[in-house]
Parts: sequence; C-alpha cells; structure tokens
Amino acid sequence: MEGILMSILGAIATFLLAFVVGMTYGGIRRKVIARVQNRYGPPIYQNFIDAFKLFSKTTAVHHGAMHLLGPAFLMVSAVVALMIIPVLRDNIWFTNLNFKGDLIFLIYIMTFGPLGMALGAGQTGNPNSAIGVTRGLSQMVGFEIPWVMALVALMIKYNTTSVVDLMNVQNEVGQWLIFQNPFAFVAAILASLGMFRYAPFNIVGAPTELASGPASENGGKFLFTMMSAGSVFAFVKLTLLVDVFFGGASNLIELVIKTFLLYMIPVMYGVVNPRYRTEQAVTYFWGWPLLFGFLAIIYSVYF
Amino acid sequence: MNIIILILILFFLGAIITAFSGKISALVQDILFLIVLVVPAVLFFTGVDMNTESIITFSQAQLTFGMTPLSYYFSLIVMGLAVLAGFYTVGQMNGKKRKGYYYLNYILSIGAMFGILMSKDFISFFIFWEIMTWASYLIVIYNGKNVQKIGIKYFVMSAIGAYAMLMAIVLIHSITGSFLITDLISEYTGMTQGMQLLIPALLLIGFGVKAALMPLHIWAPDAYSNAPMSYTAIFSGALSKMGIYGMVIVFLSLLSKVPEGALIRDIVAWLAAITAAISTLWAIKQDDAKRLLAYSSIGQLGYIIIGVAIGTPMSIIAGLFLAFMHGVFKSALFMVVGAVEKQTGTTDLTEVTGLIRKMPWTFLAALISIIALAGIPPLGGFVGKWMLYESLILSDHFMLVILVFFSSTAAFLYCYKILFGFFLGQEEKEWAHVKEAPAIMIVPMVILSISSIVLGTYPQLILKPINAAMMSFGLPDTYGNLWKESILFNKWGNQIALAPIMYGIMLVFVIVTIFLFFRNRSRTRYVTTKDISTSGEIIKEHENLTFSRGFFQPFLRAVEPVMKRQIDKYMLSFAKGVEDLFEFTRRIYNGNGQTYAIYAMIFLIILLMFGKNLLG
Amino acid sequence: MVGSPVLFVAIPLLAAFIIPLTGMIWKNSVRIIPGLVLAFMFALSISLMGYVSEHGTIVEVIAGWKPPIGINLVFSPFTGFLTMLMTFLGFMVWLYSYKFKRNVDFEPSMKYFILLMLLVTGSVGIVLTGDIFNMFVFIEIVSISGYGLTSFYTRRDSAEAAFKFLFMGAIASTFLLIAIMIIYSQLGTLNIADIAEKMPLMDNKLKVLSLVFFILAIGVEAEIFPLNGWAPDVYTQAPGPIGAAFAGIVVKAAIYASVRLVYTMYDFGGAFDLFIIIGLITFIVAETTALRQDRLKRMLAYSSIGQMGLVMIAFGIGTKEGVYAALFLMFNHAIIKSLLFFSGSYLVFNKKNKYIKHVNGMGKYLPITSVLFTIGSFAIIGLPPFSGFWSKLAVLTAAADSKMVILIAVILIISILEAVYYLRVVNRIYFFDKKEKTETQKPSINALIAMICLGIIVLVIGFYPDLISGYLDRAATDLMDKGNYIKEVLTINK
Amino acid sequence: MEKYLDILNVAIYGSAVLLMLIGLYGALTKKSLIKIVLGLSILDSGVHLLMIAIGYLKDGTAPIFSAGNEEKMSVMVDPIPQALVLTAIVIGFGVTAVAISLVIRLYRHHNTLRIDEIKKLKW
Repeated sequence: MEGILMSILGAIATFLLAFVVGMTYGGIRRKVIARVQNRYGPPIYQNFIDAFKLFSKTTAVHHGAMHLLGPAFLMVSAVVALMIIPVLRDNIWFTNLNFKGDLIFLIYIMTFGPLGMALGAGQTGNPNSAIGVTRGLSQMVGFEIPWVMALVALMIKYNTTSVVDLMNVQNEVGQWLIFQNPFAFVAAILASLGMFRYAPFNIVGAPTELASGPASENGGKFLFTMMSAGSVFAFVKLTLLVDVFFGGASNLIELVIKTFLLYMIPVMYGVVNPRYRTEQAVTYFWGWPLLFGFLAIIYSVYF
Repeated sequence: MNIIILILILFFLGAIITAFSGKISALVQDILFLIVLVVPAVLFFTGVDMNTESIITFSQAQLTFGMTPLSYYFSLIVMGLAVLAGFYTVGQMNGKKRKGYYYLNYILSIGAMFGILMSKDFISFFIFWEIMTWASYLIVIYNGKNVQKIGIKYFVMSAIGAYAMLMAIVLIHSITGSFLITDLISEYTGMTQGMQLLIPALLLIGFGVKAALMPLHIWAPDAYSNAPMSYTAIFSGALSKMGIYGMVIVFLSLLSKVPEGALIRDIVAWLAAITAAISTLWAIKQDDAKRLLAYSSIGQLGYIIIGVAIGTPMSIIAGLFLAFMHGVFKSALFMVVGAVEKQTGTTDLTEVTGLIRKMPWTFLAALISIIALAGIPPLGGFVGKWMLYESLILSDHFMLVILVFFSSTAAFLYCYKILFGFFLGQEEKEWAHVKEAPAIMIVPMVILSISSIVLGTYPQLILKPINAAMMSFGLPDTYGNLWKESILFNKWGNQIALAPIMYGIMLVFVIVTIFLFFRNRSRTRYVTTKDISTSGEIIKEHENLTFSRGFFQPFLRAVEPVMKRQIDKYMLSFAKGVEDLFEFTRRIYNGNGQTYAIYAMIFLIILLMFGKNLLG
Repeated sequence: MVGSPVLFVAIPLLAAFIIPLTGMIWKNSVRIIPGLVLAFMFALSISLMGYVSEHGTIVEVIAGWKPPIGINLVFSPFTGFLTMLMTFLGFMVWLYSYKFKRNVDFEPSMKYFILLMLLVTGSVGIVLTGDIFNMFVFIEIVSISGYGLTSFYTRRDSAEAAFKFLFMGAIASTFLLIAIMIIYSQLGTLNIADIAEKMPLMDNKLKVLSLVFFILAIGVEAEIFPLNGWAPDVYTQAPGPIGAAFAGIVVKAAIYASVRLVYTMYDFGGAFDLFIIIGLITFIVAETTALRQDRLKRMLAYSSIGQMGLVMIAFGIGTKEGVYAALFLMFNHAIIKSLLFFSGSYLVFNKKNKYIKHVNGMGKYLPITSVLFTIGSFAIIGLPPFSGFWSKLAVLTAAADSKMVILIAVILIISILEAVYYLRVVNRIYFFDKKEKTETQKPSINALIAMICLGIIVLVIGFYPDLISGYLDRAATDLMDKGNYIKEVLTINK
Repeated sequence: MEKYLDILNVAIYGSAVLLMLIGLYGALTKKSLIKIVLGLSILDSGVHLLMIAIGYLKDGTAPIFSAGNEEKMSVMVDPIPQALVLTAIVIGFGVTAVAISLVIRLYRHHNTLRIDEIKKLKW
C-alpha cells in the first residue's frame, strides 16, 4: 500500500517538476525573443499567470465529444511520456514507470497526444485547425526520420533500446554520447528543432496565418490543458536529449542546467529565422539532418 | 468422416445451396449464409486438432489434409474474420442485387482459404489457391465498374503468381517425386544450388502476389477498393495472409537452411520495406477512403513481410503478430468505410464530412482501429511494431528500420485523413439525414475494435499459438521467456504483458477525462460547427468550410520526386506494347488462301533443310 | 466380343446411302438415323473398350487377307480411347443440332446430318485403320465432308473459308500421296506395323523426305502453325456445332495420325524435338493471335489451335507421362472446346458478324448457357477444380520430369494470355450492359441437354480425375509400346 | 537397251515431277481461282503419274493370278499402285468437283475470281 502511495506521490512530484520547469522555460523563451527583437518582453513568470488565468476561466461552448477529449489525449500522452522517461539517474523519486524507459515506446507515446489533439481540433470544424494539423503531421514525418536515425545509430552501437541502458553506458565509459557519436547528436538536435515547433518550424500554430491552428477553437480549461501538456512535453524532450547524449543528470540542478542549455538551441535558432513553408519545413529535415543521420549510423556501425 | 473434409464439404455444398436459396426468400438465404459460415467455424474450433489427417488419393496426386500449428494460427484469422465479416455482409448486402452470386463466391473463397491452410501437399494447396483466386476475382468484379481493367489486372497478376507457383510445384515433383510439403522440406538441402534458389524464388513470386509485394502489387489498390467492402475486409484481412502463410513456410523451412537464402531474404525484406514506404505515400495521396485503405493495406503487409523475411525468432513473432493485428484492425476499418458507403452512398473523403454525431459507433470503431493501425502504444498494433523494430535493430538491418519508421510515421497522415474526412469537420446539411448503420454491421466492427484493445493489453493471447507455430519449425520456445530474445523486455520480468503500462495509461486517461470531459460537458453547451471563430465573418449555413481538398498538398509536393515513377504505369505500357506486338503476329493470317499455301511450301522447305536433324 | 471394329466404318457408310432413301418416306428419319448410328458407334466403342481392357488389342482383318497384305483395323486401348471420345462427341454434336434447321426445308438438313456422320466416320477410320493408304482415304472423306459442312451456309462467306480449306487440303493430299508412294516404293508395304518393322532398312534421305511430306500433309488437318490459315475461317463460317466437331474430332484424328507416324512408324529421335518446336510455335502464335480477336468464334478457333499446339508439345516430350498428359489434354480439349462452341454459338446467335461485344450482358438473358460458357472458360484456362487443371498439371509434370524448365515457363506465360482473353469474354457476359436490341435465342432443349452433359463431365472430371485416368494410362502404355503393336498386328491368326 | 530404259525412267519420273511443279506453280502464283483449281488438278495428275511409274515393270504382264501362269509372277506389274491410283483419281475428281462448285459460289458472292480480292476472313 505504501509502495503505491509513494509511487503516486512520486508521479505527482515528477509532474509538478515538469510543469514548473516547462512553464519557466516557456517564459524565458518569450523573454529572450523579446530581447532579441529589442523589446522589454513579459516577465519570466508570465506563463504561470496565463495558465492560472486560463484555468480559472469557465468554458461556455463545445463542439462535441472529440473536441472535449482532444486535450485529454494530449495530457495523457504527456503524462505517460513523463512517467516513462528517466528524469534523474538512480533516483527513487522520479522513477515512476520507467522500468527501462524504452525509446521506441517513448517515440510512439509522444505522437499519441498530438494525434488525439488533432482529432479534437478536427471536430471543431474550424478549417484553420485542420490545416494546422496537416502541417503538423507533415512536419512530423520530416523530423522523425533524422531523429530516429540518430537514435537507431545509438541503439545499434550499444545494442539496446533502453534510455536507462544508454545512460548507464555513458556512466561506465565516462564519456557522453555526444562525444562518442557527434553525428547522432547533430542529427538529433536538428530534428528537435522541428519537434519544438518554434520558428522557423512554427507552421502548425502559425498565429498570423492560421489563428493558432489546432488551438483556435479552444479556450479556458482546454487551452490550459494544452498549454501545460506542451510544457510537460518540452520538459520530456529536453530530458530525453540530456539522458541520451549528456549522460543524464544525477540531481535536479544538473538537470536544469543541461536542459536549459539544450533548450536555448532551438530558441536561438528560431529567433533569427522567419517561418518556413510547409514543404520547406519537411524537406529541410531531409537535407543536412538526414545526412548527419546517415553519418551517425555509418559511424556507429563501422567505428 | 474426417472433420476437415467435412468442413470443406460443408463450405462447398453450403456455398451452392446458399446461392440458389435466394429463390425461396432473401431471409432464408441470409440465414443459410450465416449458418454455412458459423457451423464450420464451430466445428473447427471444437473438432480439429493437430492429429487429424486425411488422405484422398488420385492417380496423379495424393491430397493430404491436416493441421499444423502454423495453419492453426492462420485459421484463427480466417475463421474469425469470416464469421464477423459474414454478419457484417448480411447487413451490408441487404437489398442488393445478385446476393446469391456474392454469397457463393464469399463462401467459396473462405472455404478455399481454409483448404489452403489445411493442405499438406502442394496439389491441394494449389487447387484451393486457385479457387480462392477466381472466387475473389468474381467478387472483385461484382460491382461491374471498369471490369476489364481492374478484374483482368487482378487476374493476370494472380495468374503470374499462381503459375510461378505451379512451375515450382512441378519442379519439386520432378526432383522429390512427391507433392508433399514435408518431403520438399526434408529433401531441400540435398538439391542443387540452382534449384535451391529457383524453387523458393518461384514460390515467393506466387505468394508475393497475394501479399501485394512490390512489384507484384499493382492489382491490389484497384481490387481492394472495387470489391464490396464487406469482402475487402476478408480480402485484406485474411486472403492476403495466405501469401504471408506461404512465405512463412518458404522462409522458415527452406531459405533459412541454406546460406544463399540470406540473399533472397534480404531482397524480399528490402522490397517489402520499399513497398511499405511508397504505398504509404500513395495512401496519403488518395481522396477515396477505399483506395486509401487499400494502399495502407499494402504498406502494412510490407511490415509483415519484413518481419517474416528477416527471420530471427523475434522478427517472425513480430510478423505473425502484425499479421493477426492487421487482420483485426484493417477489417474493422474496411467495415467502417463500408458502413459509411452504405449510409451516405459515397466514400469520397472530400465529400463526406462531420458524421461523428450521426454515426458514433462507427466512429468509435474507426478511432480504435486507427489507433491500432498507427501503432500507438496501448493498442495491439504497437506491440507488433515494437517487436519488429527491436528485431530489426538487433539483426543490424538499420536502414530497414529507418524505412519502416518513415512509413509508419507517414501512416499517421492518412490515419488522420480518414478519420477527419469522414467523421470530423463541419457538419453539412447534405448529410443531415444520415443514420447510424444497422446493428448487425456495427457489432462486428465493435467486436474487432475491442479485440485490438484486448490484444494490446494481453498479447500473450496470440503469442501462445504463434509460439507453437514457431516451435513446429524448430525455433526455440519463446513463450514466457520472450524477454530472453529481447533486450526491451528485460526489466519487465518474464512477462510479455503490457498490462501495467496499459493500466497506467487508462488511469491517467480516466482522471483527465473526468476532469475535462464530464465536467465540461455538463457545464458547456453544444454549438454547431458553423459557430466557430473566424475573423469576424459569420458563416452561412450552406457554406462548407471543411478543409478536405488537397489535404496534404505541401507534404506531397515535398515527396513528389519519389512518386513520379509508377511501376503500375511501366507495367501497363509493357502490357500494351506486348499486345501491339500480338497485333503484328495476327497479321500473319492475311486472309489470302494462296499465301497460306505459300506458307505451307516455305514450311516444307524449312523442314527439308533441317531434315538431317530429324534423325536425332 | 460384342461387335467388330469393322462396324465403325461399315454401318455409317451404309446409313449414309440409306438415309436419302428413308428420307423420302419419313422426313424425320434424316435426323434420327444419324443419331442412332452415332449412338450405336459410341455404345460399340464402350463395349469394345471393355473387351480390350481385358483381352488386349483387337486386330480386325477385312476380307480375310491377313496383314501385311490385307486391310486391317486396330482397336487398341489407345485407338479405342480416341474412338470412344470421337463417337461420344459426334453424338453430342448430333444431339446439340438435332433441331437444326428444323423450320427450314428438308434438303439442307439431310446434307448436314449425312456429312456430320461421314465426318465422324472418317475421323474414326483414321484412328482405327492399320495402313497408311486407308488413312489417306479416310482423311479425304473427312476433308470432303468438311468442305461440304463448311460451305453449308450460303449466306455467309462460307465458300471463301471452304475454298481455303480445300486449297490447303488438296495440296496436303498430294503430298500425302507422294509420301505414301515413297514408302511403298522403298518398302513394298502399306501396313503401318509392317512399315515400322522394315523402317530401318530404308534409306535415310528418303525416310526424312517421306516424313517431311507426311508432316506437311497431316499438319494441315492437325492445324499446326504455318498450315492452319484455313482453320479460323472454317470455324467461323461453319455452323456452330461443326466448329466443335472440328476441334473435338477432326483435329484429334489428325494428331493421332502424326503421333502414329512418329511413335510407331518412324524411328527418329529428332522428330520428338520437332514436335516440341512446332507445338510451341503453334501454341505461341495461336494464343497471341487469339488475344487480339474481336469475333467470338475466331477467338475460340485460335484457342483451339493453341491447345493443339500444347498437345503436340506434350507428345513431343516423348515419355509415357508426356503421352498421358497429351491424351488427357486431348480429352479435355475435346469436351471443353465443344462446350465452348456450343454455348458460344447461342451467346452470339442471330448476330451477323458474331463479335465478342455481342455477348455483352447475356448473363441475364441466357443464364444457363452463360454459366456453362463460364465453366468452359475456367476449365480451359486450367483453373481448379475444373478438368482442365489436371491435364495442364500432367503436361507440366511430364515436362518437369524431363527437365524442360524453359518449356514449362513458356507454357505458363502463354497460358496467362489465354486466361486474359477468356476472362474478357466472361466479364462481358456478366458485367457489361447489353446495348443492341437484337433478339436472343433460347437454346432448344436438346442443345441444352448436350451442353449440360458436357458441363457435368467437366465438373466431374475436375473433382474426380481418376474416372478416366485408367483409360488414359492404358492408352499411353499402348502407344509407347511399339514392339507390341507390331507383334499384335503381324502375328494375327484368325 | 539399259540406256534406253534409263531414259525412259528419267522421262517418266521427270515428266511426273515436272507436272507436279507446273501444277504447284499454277496453284501458288496464279490469281484466278479457275487457274488455281486447274493447277491443283495438274498437281494431282503428276502424282498419279508418279504412282503409276513406281509400279511399272518393263515387259510386265497384267497382275492376274490364274492357273498356269504362276511362273509369271515375277514379271507382273505391281497391282497395288494401280489400285491406289484409281482411288486417288476418284478422290481427286471429287475434290475438283467440290472446288469448282465452290468457285461458282465464290463468284456469285464476291463477283470476282481473283483470289487476292476474296479475303473477307482474315486476322
């Protein structure tokens, strides 16, 4: 009984951590963008304020069952992904469900939420939502390839599909995987540009074109759910990258530092780039990232 | 009498009786149809075991029937789908013309599939294979649309496959002196190297046609999409699996025994991977739900073939598992499309919109099946894909992994397209009259979708027969210790259950759903899909804003170079060229009697010139 | 013994003389007597087959002159089997056309039935006779009755077809005579068994020359490739059932003659290869041509020629399995092609040009005929569980046992074409809409019975091939055993 | 004497072959149906001549067995070719008759006797 209680508490703690970190990073991003654009920008905690505001709003209308369920799918997927990812190395509190944190499982569970969300967006009948969804899916096909190639390179090299195993490998060798297979890291980080959907890959939301795309018919608690799920996802992705390429983190501070530095890459890349068109976004990933993916695989097979 | 023979006779006599019972009354015919499907299934599950064997002797051949663990596994697919799709068929065919014709061929093809699975020798295998082919051919052309093009294409490809198989069979007979499959297996290693490669290659061509392996797939999109949907469920769900069944035998019992086999296996695996990738792209392009699913089927069969071809224990389990799952969810999806077609009269994804509130059960079935198809974790499709990736990575087929990953990611695109196209989007007046399909059609779909969920949670339900089948091929016993073959199951203990994850997901889902769904549903009111946020405009009732045309246009622009070349077109132009050549040969007969006489003289002179050779 | 093989020739010839006389008294006797004669011949062949399977070959000596001097008829398991097949088909053709021209005057039908009877008699004579000159005579009987039957309809272009047939036939008979005379001048005998025994004595050059002339002469009737220009025209222009009679009876007799030459009379090893080459060329050219036909009967005719090519190939394999397969093919082809001609005639009944497109939508108007045509098509393509499958399997197995891999491949590839053009027709029958407003003709009851009989045979043999495999096996053994044939004929003492 | 025989042999066989070639030439090259039929007839005659020649024996007697001339058996002309020729002539006659009647039919139907214009049935 106590075990169950502990694990539930652990899960809640992980969630809170991911929520807070994700939200804060979002705030920092807004600030950074503003500073680059020579604006003052909102305070870093602005996201928390927004979230609270949205949460306290009452929703008045809905468009049907899928519409109601869409954000739920998103949240479920985010939470489950969070539960599976090893947040910290050898730490009881954040273990949750991550028996060994299977990478393939993780990749798939992370697509589950956006797809559910897409269905919810579809039922609203707003054409912008559907357009956004198609763009998002197309882009996903784009970045998934180099991303998977990077991961496969590692999986082949170390003959495992487990995140925990990969972390252990780095510990044993004493060298992070980013140095052992830099090509894989480059491919992964280029793919993650698309995964974060920041400029120039923000074709899904595209506020000026699509009026926020899939989110356009949502407000209040729906939007809150989506927002928090997005934050959690950001955290999950960053943690995953850290786990795989930077040997994971043994305590929270290390985790925050590593993830923050990683987070800055897509943010900075986005700041100076305008938005791509959809096919540009797709083919972007089939250029250099794909090449690095191949190099990574060749490197891990033959070296 | 032997029970297998009894079942076969039941099928074949039942088919004929059902066909003609339409003269009495339509209801009697429906009931007979169901009886003919259900009774053999019951007999099969209660009466047939591995020991039943029966032999019919002809002067030319000896027909041997019996069950192997592998055929038991495939029989589960065939029998289960036949019954479920049977009920669905009764609903779908209600009031249609030529029911007798349809029922006849339906039952015949089911009986033939059963016969294929029960055959232990190549002659009965081939006989049933051909019965299956022409019965399904007759159903493909049932709708009478573009019959010459589609039907002939299907039949020609089938004939190419069947004749390749027949050639292999007679070669086997000339070498081993027997038609028994077991004799081939036992004498295979002693053959010459040429035969060792030729026979499996020919057999693979035969099976590859039915399994829609590129470049033998060109019949599939048309045939799948033109048959009535209740049969396409069988077509894609069960009939294509006959190709897989044969491939399993070829790969496991023949090619794995010789070193040269690895080459063929790799070639087939690559072909299958390319099939999967390209057909997924084509599926994305389709605007017709039937064609979309047809291409999707080809792609999914590609995964299965990869699994079977790679040939590690894990990958074969993956392939067989996916074969079952594909049967389950793809049939459900074809049934969904059929239900939509029956209710709306069209399957064009750009026309039909917003059916979710009119056909909720259909939508539910579609949703679950799509999730399974996309391979998203809790459901059955994922388990198979997971094992497939795992085995590919472990056997160092890294480029195949990428291709498979690419196609299964791209599969999300068409998955979304089909759900969105039919069920989501704006609700239009045009479809306001649409009602939910009759219960007899809904129930099979729902049962199939529930099985997707159950099999995702308790994959051991079918891993057990798979394991038995694999052990019959001399592979190690993996049941209960599958984790030894795998690295991913290690810390999961020696359980192959996804249950903990499943429960975890369910728990979170329920919590969030309660939080959002039920709370919000009671507190909010429903507004129509016309009442949406636009930039200040008010949408009129007749305006349809649903985004349905050119759905993935940008994506398709991105992948255009790959899709420019179509094997289909090459083959058609080849066929046309050949026919033109024949137009030339027929000019030999120019109608002038004197010319014919001159031919005769030329013939005489040629014979005299080569007269010496006659002496031999 | 119930009867004597002589009756196969005597009775019909006698009847042919009597029929015009009885016709003056009782008109219907013109129709009925040929039927009775054919039925009698069929019954006789069955009873003789029973006798033969127990007591061995019957060699019937005519007018007391013993072979090699006298004329003799040989009723062995091989020839008996063919006789049975031909007489059965003859009877079926008669049954099918019993009401033929009933509404028209008496004169044409008299000709028709007498000629039909003579056609069957001549074919049976070719098979049964034991010497080559009688073979020539019977071939001429068949040809001349064939010319007559072909030009039966005066409205169509039948004279043109008949003239082409006659032209080829006349040249063929000339060469046949020359060949016979070469043999006779060298060996001094006309008896097949005697020739076979003395053949090693003959000069090689003359041997080749005579065989070449024989092949040219018999090849015209056997419809082998460059000599078959007349065949499609004849099949198209002759009355429908006569197409069946040609495909099922005449060609079979000619094939028999060529087989007898190569297997028994000559001792050439290379002749088997020649059979394969000729057969293959015939098969390929005919099937490819059939693919591009737009008239139903022409298509069936080319298909028939192609099947004969396949039979030649099977005989050319030269093993017992090959002969078995060839005989099986001949049997199946006779039954199935007759079924196709019978039912096909009704599908395009009353149409002037008998285009394939005329069958559009006939499935609704003539359900039974259409089903029978479909069964026939499926059977001839070789789809199981119809009878055609077993013969195709037998051919392929025989070829495989002789290690002719490429031959198998070619046969199978060409078979795909065959499937294509038959299915095109079947598709039209069921899935195209009938456009024109010409009336369709319901088959008369006797025609229906004939067609259904053939259809049932196709199905029964398909499900249980052992029904005839015993006959085939004995026939194949008989043909392969050359020494036995010589012995049986030459040591007859009676 | 021997030489004379040879010349005779050559003459007979030669004329037979010549007749056949003439007939063949006529049948294969002439466009008129009548000429073709005539060609066929000539071809036939050539063959008949050949057959008779084969059975010919110099100074032979009629092949009639009767009491007293058993010793003449060796000088009898071979009877079989003669029998065959009779049959062949009859058959040839029959064929020619049918051919001529067909030619009449053809002329009525097509209004021409040129064989290269009578080809409605082809391909």
